[in-house]
Amino acid sequence: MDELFALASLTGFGHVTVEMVVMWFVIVGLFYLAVAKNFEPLLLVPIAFGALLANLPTEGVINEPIGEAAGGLYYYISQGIHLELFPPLIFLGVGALTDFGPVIANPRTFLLGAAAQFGVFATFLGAIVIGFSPEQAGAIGIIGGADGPTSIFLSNKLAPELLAPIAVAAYSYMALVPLLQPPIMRALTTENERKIKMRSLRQVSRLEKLAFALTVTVLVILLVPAASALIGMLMLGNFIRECGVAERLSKASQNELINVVTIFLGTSVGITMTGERFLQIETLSILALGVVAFGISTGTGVIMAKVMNLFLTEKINPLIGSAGVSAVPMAARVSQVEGQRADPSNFLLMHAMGPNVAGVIGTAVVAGYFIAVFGAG
Amino acid sequence: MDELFALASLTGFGHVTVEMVVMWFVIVGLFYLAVAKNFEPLLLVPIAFGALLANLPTEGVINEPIGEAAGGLYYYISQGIHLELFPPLIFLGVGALTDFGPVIANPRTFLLGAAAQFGVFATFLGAIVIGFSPEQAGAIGIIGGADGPTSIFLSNKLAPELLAPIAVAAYSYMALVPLLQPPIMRALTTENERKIKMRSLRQVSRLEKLAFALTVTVLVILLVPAASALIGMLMLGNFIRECGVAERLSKASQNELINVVTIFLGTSVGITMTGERFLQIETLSILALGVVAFGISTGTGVIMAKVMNLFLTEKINPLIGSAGVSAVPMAARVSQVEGQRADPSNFLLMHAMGPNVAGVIGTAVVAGYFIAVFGAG
Amino acid sequence: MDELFALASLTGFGHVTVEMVVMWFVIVGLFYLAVAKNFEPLLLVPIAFGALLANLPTEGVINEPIGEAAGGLYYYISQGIHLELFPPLIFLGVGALTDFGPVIANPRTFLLGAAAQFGVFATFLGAIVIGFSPEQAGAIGIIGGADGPTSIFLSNKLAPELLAPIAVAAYSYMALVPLLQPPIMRALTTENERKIKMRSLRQVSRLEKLAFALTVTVLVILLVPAASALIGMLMLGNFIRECGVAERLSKASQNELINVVTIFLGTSVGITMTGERFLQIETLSILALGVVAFGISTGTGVIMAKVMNLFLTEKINPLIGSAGVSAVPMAARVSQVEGQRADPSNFLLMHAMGPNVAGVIGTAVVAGYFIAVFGAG
Amino acid sequence: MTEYVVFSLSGFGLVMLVLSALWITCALLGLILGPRSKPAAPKVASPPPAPSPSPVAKGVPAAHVAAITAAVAAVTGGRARVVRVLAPAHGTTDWGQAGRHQLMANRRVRGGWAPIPAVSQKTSLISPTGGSRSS
Amino acid sequence: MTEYVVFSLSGFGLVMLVLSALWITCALLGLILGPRSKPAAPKVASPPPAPSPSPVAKGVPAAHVAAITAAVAAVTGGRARVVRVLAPAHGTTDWGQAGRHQLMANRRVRGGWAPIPAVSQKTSLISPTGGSRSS
Amino acid sequence: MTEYVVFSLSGFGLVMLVLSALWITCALLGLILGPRSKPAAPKVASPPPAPSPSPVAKGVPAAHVAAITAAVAAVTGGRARVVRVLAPAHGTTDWGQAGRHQLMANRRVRGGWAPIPAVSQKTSLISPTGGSRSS
Ligand code: NA
Ligand code: NA
Ligand code: NA
Repeated sequence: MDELFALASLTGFGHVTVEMVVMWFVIVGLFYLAVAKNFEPLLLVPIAFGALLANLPTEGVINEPIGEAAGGLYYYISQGIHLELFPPLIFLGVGALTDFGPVIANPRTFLLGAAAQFGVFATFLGAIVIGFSPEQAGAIGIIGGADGPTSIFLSNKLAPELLAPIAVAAYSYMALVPLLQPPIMRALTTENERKIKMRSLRQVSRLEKLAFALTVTVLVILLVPAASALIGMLMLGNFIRECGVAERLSKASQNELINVVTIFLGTSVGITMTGERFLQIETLSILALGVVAFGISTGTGVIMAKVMNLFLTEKINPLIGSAGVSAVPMAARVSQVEGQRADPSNFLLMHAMGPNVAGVIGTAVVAGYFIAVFGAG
Repeated sequence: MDELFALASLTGFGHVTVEMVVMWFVIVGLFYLAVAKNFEPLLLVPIAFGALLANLPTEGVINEPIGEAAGGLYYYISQGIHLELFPPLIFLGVGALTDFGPVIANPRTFLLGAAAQFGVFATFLGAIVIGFSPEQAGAIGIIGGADGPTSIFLSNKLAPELLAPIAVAAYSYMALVPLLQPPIMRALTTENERKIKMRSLRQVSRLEKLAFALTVTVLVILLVPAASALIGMLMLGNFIRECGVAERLSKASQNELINVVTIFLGTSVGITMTGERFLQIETLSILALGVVAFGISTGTGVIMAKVMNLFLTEKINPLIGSAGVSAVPMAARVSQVEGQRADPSNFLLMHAMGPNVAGVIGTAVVAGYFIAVFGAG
Repeated sequence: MDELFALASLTGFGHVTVEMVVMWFVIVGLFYLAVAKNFEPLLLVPIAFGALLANLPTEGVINEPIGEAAGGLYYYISQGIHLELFPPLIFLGVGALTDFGPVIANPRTFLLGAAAQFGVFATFLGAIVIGFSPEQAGAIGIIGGADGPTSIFLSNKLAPELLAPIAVAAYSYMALVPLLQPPIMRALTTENERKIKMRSLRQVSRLEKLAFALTVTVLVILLVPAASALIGMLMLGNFIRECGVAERLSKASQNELINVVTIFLGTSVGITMTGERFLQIETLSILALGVVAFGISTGTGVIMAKVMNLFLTEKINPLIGSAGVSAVPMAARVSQVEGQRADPSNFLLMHAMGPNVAGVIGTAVVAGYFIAVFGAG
Repeated sequence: MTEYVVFSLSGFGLVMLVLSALWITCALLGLILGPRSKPAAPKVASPPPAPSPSPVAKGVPAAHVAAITAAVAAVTGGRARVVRVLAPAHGTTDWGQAGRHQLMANRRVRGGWAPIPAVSQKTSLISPTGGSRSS
Repeated sequence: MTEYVVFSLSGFGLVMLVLSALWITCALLGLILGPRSKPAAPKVASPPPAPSPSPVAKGVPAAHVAAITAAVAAVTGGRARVVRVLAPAHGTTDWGQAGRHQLMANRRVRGGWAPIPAVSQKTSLISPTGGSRSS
Repeated sequence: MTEYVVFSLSGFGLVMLVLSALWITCALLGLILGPRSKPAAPKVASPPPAPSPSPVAKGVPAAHVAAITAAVAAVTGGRARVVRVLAPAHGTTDWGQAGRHQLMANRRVRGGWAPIPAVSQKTSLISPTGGSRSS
């Protein structure tokens, strides 16, 4: 009988909490979104699985090392988040996967990528009003930039206690772009504006692309030094991609490196999603603020295109403005779909890729600004 | 002359010991088994090469860091064993490589995978009798589970001084499965039993496989929390594999990650194989106990199938019981071969994969049990 | 106005130095050599990009950790150089990519690979005369071995302050081999010597290749223990390659592992190329000494072949002597081209691969010698 | 010593318990998520993928056709069609086949919540005759 | 609260400033390094890669031909020639195409300082008829 | 200064010694493990892989055929056969060839203790003519 009791005490049932059980349902929901609804599964599957491990009475997975005894596996792996290694490494891969040609061919679209950051600041203010600290408000606002690695990077730096809900919001809403954006885009544009055709993009030479990668590196680091790690790695990856003489390294960045780091990043984020942390009223606020941020960013992108049309002779179809929130390449596809809805002969995809990739740079700049102001304090 | 003497003193000849020279022959034997006999070469080649480095008067390979000076390469790499990182990472890849369909389609075979763990405990008792400490006895017994990463994981935790002989025994005997198992299987079964045909397995849907991965994670962690790291990573890899929406991550787990970690794991194990440690009477005891463990596990798997047949209307061919020792997929192939020897029209392979993959889970559970009891003490 | 001023103070313009601007031109030069001239782009592109980051007022890229705050990305990545992990890992990949068949088939060419190390010592003496410390002189001399990872390994150990110029010199001159070597080769040989035809190499069995890998490991580690890490990993990679039963590991070494490490190694080297360090008269000395080292090594390789011809009945074409400087496989190709220039029906490529791969071992031996003498002191 | 025997029996009991729990759960999962009706007649086992005697693909197992088709589809984005794969109709041992099937199982691409669809042999045939396709 | 509004406006101004700077720099880069003359007539946008109605490659987009050719070239070292890729001339949504184009853009191999050369359709044709090639 | 000269000469001597030791060991290895008899006539060197003038494979070096065959074999598990690889019979510089040979050497799959078997050209031919195969 004693033996049986001893056996039972070895099991983990005694450590199951109500929060854990509630989280199991949340996690099943995440898996459903990821697998059945195809919501950014590359990130949400590892995040949800990490969350499952966080909400079970595990041993040897999360615990810190004590004296000579080794810590849990994720104590070590999640150092890649705490030491801010994974997001820049992901950006190395993203750079190697991204063709900046569209924004080089039509650099006016940089303004659209910039305008779409307005939602970040609006949401920052909203979060301040609700009662979040400025650091937390910045990390929440950045969700509107629709850039997962940047959100994780910033939130680890400014508000690590909110890492999980911010990451979940960032990736979920990126997946929701095809639902969230179209109503806003249609509300802010006229039928005629949506029918504007843009002339096809010129070819961009390799030399231009290389010069672009170096220019962005130099300019952004000079103007916003705190964005160095993200922009530096993004452009390193892009230079390796475009130089054409380092195919081996380009492939390694685009595949092995980004894939392995994605598994570790996702599960490390998920592992922070314990019930006590996640089942807070704050999480709901963050999810709500995230939607607002997305919506405002979408709107200001469209509006900026309309404002620019007041001055430009060669008009921009304002539908590509919404692509400035990044969420590459989904937001650009939404622009394409909405454009074809207005005029089936209109092809906006490549034009929308301009603000789309510009938005990645824009969000990194905003993150740098927040870090510069709040990171030191 | 002084110069010449100085030169000679720089060489390593002065540090060659008798143990080293003896080990060279052992190592040549390991290379022969790995390369010419194809004994688990993916592990035995790195292990043997690591052992070679361990038995040469190297500098800058194994030494610890002193003050500012860096340690040797394998001082750092073998942290992946000491900190218990490599075995769970290997399990991530194993999970991504394993199809649990056969055991889901015929879950009765879980019992065979469980029964085949009996050898572990029998050997544990044998090792205690011989005079090993309980921790050592547990690490030795687990060889009978025929699961390399689990053996390394457990032995690093309970008896790191026995890591090398245990790993060598585990991998060598896994390779010897086609020689060790058939006599036992034939001795314990009748001709008629060996001719039992089993009806073909039903198809298993993706949803079932995903539910299975989550269920195993939850149940095993709840029941045996100390098995969390192994089972968690195994099922993370399997979920990534089966979800079908994260092909990139699945491939990364199945290839890059597991291959690179295998090189590091193998050489790190080998590097512990110094002459002083390995050339002990204990090593012979371990090798002997390992064979016993394998034999008993094979036998109890077969016997369990026969016991189950007393109660089941739809009989199980007891030849698949031996596959419960894991050694995926070799043990299952042995079942297939023995089945065809009795009746050439009998195809047991997929049926034997059931206990085979169940045995992986079973051995991880046993490891968790040993850790729970001895790991803390 | 205050706000504007505050904003401006956040930018990095205030931290731009004259040295940085000068370095930008150096860096553009490196990019030009790498991308347009195809000078070892796999290394020079990452080095140059790392140098760009080193010469911009970055934040969060290079800085050390302070208290709880994480260090910059490259603080962590460049530990792979400081802890001497990257060069041996590169050698693991190099070993998996190298076929030592030519030197096994014609082992006399080992002497050519040895002779070509003379330039290392000559340059060592020259550097001493100029005023470098013995440690620095050794690290500079090794440039003549034309072996990038070995140069980085040695210079990190003996003269980390010279790491960047030595790495740049090593990789640039390796790329310059087709320009630097031919004049020397022609000056030291007669038309008749260049027309010598060599009989085709015998086939080398797998068993011989495996025995070779083990023999080199044992012999070199016994004779020069300080070369253990480099030679050990080189031969581990080669054994994995040649054993034919570990294809997975061989591919992982040849691709994922070496590619990812190359990105990190290159950028980590570049990150040390700050203006203050690189814009020194020393750098010019190193570049000059590097050319001298290359030249002498080329010459002594050729001369050794001529000396050997005095004793051999089966003559060696002295044009393959220059391939002893390694720079695999460029130096061997130069031998081939020069051979065909003398006699279009002469095919020296495979013969030249002998001294070429022997030179890799030779340079590692020299590095071990320097470490043994100066590393401890 | 007795304590170690008790410990061992407890441990073995635990393993039996845990894996029995998995058995029961799996059985329940199968009832809920598995195929609606149990397969009617208990068919006796036959070689797993059972290369059906298709008139055209003689000598080329369907699974291989599937693999080749998948490879081509991956490159062409699903547009091109494999029309011919020629192979001598010799046999190999089941060993090799089992190994390869297992390997290919790891490579298979999936979609939707449905079970893995068997690759339709009709959409990706490989005819041994040159001119038949255009007819 | 005012300070946060000022802070936000400053931040948004900074982003506009930085990305405007990039706009200007890119425009300058385009003037210096871009194509010499601006494209003459402002052509209205058409589907990006515009699979021109080539007589032979019907149903097989040029980009796919390019991909297959590149794959073959990678294996054969540029010596062998793809002579035929057969594909049904059905349509897919532009969604899929965009995704695949993007994927293939990541794989493209480049050479020289020139812009990426369009793969010549003439050197790598894919005729839907069996016998035509030898004629 | 003298000490550095001595040091350098010692070092160079060490390198010569170590690599001479490797020479001797290799020579011994070759005697023990190498081919039984020394090659009879000292044949003068010819281009390494010597694409023999096979009647059918004109323009397609055997090594390329081997590579393609290996690729197909990897996909099909050894069952399918490459019957045709078409290539223009133009020449390239030896530079490119050497590079590619080297690359392919890294990819080659091996088996058994025997030396790498030359790929039989008969089992994997590549005829430059379109219609000949079906005849
Ligand atoms: Na963005
Ligand atoms: Na087992
Ligand atoms: Na060298």
